[in-house]
Amino acid sequence: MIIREIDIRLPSRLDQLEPLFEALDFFVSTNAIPPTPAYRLQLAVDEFVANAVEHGYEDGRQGEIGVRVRLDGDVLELTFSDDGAPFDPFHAPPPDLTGSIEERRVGGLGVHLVRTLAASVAYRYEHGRNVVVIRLHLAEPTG
Amino acid sequence: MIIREIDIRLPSRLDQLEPLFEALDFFVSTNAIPPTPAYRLQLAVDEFVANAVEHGYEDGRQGEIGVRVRLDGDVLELTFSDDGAPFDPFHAPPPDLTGSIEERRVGGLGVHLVRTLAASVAYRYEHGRNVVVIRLHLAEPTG
Amino acid sequence: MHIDRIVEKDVLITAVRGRLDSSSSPKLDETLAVIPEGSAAIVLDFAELTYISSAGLRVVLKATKLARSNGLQLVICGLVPQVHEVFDVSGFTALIPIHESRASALAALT
Amino acid sequence: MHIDRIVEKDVLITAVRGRLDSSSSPKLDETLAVIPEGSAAIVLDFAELTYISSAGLRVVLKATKLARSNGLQLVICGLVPQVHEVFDVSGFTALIPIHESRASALAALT
Ligand SMILES: Nc1ncnc2c1ncn2[C@@H]1O[C@H](COP(=O)(O)OP(=O)(O)O)[C@@H](O)[C@H]1O
Ligand SMILES: Nc1ncnc2c1ncn2[C@@H]1O[C@H](COP(=O)(O)OP(=O)(O)O)[C@@H](O)[C@H]1O
Repeated sequence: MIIREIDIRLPSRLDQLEPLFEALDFFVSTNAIPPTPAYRLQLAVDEFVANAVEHGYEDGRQGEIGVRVRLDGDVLELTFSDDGAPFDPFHAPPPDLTGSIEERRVGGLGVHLVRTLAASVAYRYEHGRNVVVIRLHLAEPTG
Repeated sequence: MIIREIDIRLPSRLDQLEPLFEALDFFVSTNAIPPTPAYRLQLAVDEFVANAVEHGYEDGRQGEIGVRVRLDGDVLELTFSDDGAPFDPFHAPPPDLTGSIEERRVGGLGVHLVRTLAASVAYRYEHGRNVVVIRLHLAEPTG
Repeated sequence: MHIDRIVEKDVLITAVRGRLDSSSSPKLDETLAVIPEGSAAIVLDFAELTYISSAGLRVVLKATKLARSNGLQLVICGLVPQVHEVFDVSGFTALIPIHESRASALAALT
Repeated sequence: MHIDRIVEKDVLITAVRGRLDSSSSPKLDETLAVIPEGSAAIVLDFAELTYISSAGLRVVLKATKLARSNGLQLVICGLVPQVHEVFDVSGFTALIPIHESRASALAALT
């Protein structure tokens, strides 16, 4: 048996991360997702949901965030959506990772991590929602 | 947090009912589905998946069964699909429930139970699959 | 599912706990196929039955037919609301006497 | 997440178990803000760290900056493969010495 898809909605609050991770753990263990893509899945959810909660609703509104995970053969497709302020996370250039400890800016790594570890990323604004689609490979492409 | 949708695929074997029910229990408890619709959900899954496994693959093929549950406001929508022999479960007349104990036929109640307890039922054959859609009310309609 | 059999005077009580579905009902079917010599009536105590599917109803109907054909009364007691609904919808409540509790079932049989 | 602090000679070891994410990293941040008098070097033992997000990396970078500005060396040991990958991708492995085990970290510091 596999769970092909799970589609979750949550209010834009950080205390929702715990039940969210419980549901994703259930998905991961039922589908026997290997450790590396399971880690990347968690990381992507962590970074994008936390960003939406922390930066998307500066007006103090309570928003609604969507997290959809779909298993499609060898690919895990994550779709994040939120009704916060329009923001394309892939527009800004990647952070500067060179330079000494003293020169490194603290922060600004979340989007970079996920983008680098994903097979593909995409952003669109649709029906008043930010929609981010991230695809992860289940198996490391060889070669 | 709510799980809006969970979409499951399983091989056509009865030993798959246990993990299937575990996943549905997770859906039910996360979404705090009340006892009566939770019971009807279980019953529908039980009857339709068991029927597909027991009657749908008389040729001995291993089939693939789909179970999708979607929470849509006040409605729980279940979609069952299988690639077994085409069969419309709602075509046959309902069983005769009158008559004495001696006259009652043993069996033939599964489809009747689900049809009676559902808000609506529908069948279609599509892309080589039987598709049954069952809608359950979360709250008992008053009056 | 867990099955307990108790004999009280000449009444055979079968108490079932848990889920009665396609995977567990064959076990109850076997148990109910045997009616010990000297039994005058049968009580199915379903107070702790949390779930029954059509596979379970089939076993109940078979047992009821068997009891009747042996000249015994069979009654049921203690249905939780959702199980009661399934009995209603399948027309069983019109065929088999349903009691609130084991005590009231036993009282009605004597 | 669970934090243990051990002092071995003049090396301050901070061992972190569990998940280091946005909800748990403030606690590590507080712990690492205090460097006891007399410490000569700092080891972050992450052998039992199963998960780190950018919030955790932020705390690690802050602690490294603090150590350097106090003239102390800070090294890390025991990264599981997935955590190691996150360190690689964020460029941290080029900035902070990473050791296989606590023993090799301590050996390198003395
Ligand atoms: N959903 C969002 N809405 C508005 N701004 C965002 C959103 N997500 C990220 N940002 C902006 O992009 C920056 C970089 O995000 P990120 O790479 O996750 O790093 P961090 O959150 O650690 O600063 C954030 O500091 C924030 O200014
Ligand atoms: N998926 C299916 N494919 C073929 N035949 C089916 C299927 N589902 C049900 N049937 C037929 O419909 C009958 C009635 O089904 P049901 O109401 O569930 O009662 P039961 O399975 O207890 O006989 C079955 O006996 C079987 O002949």
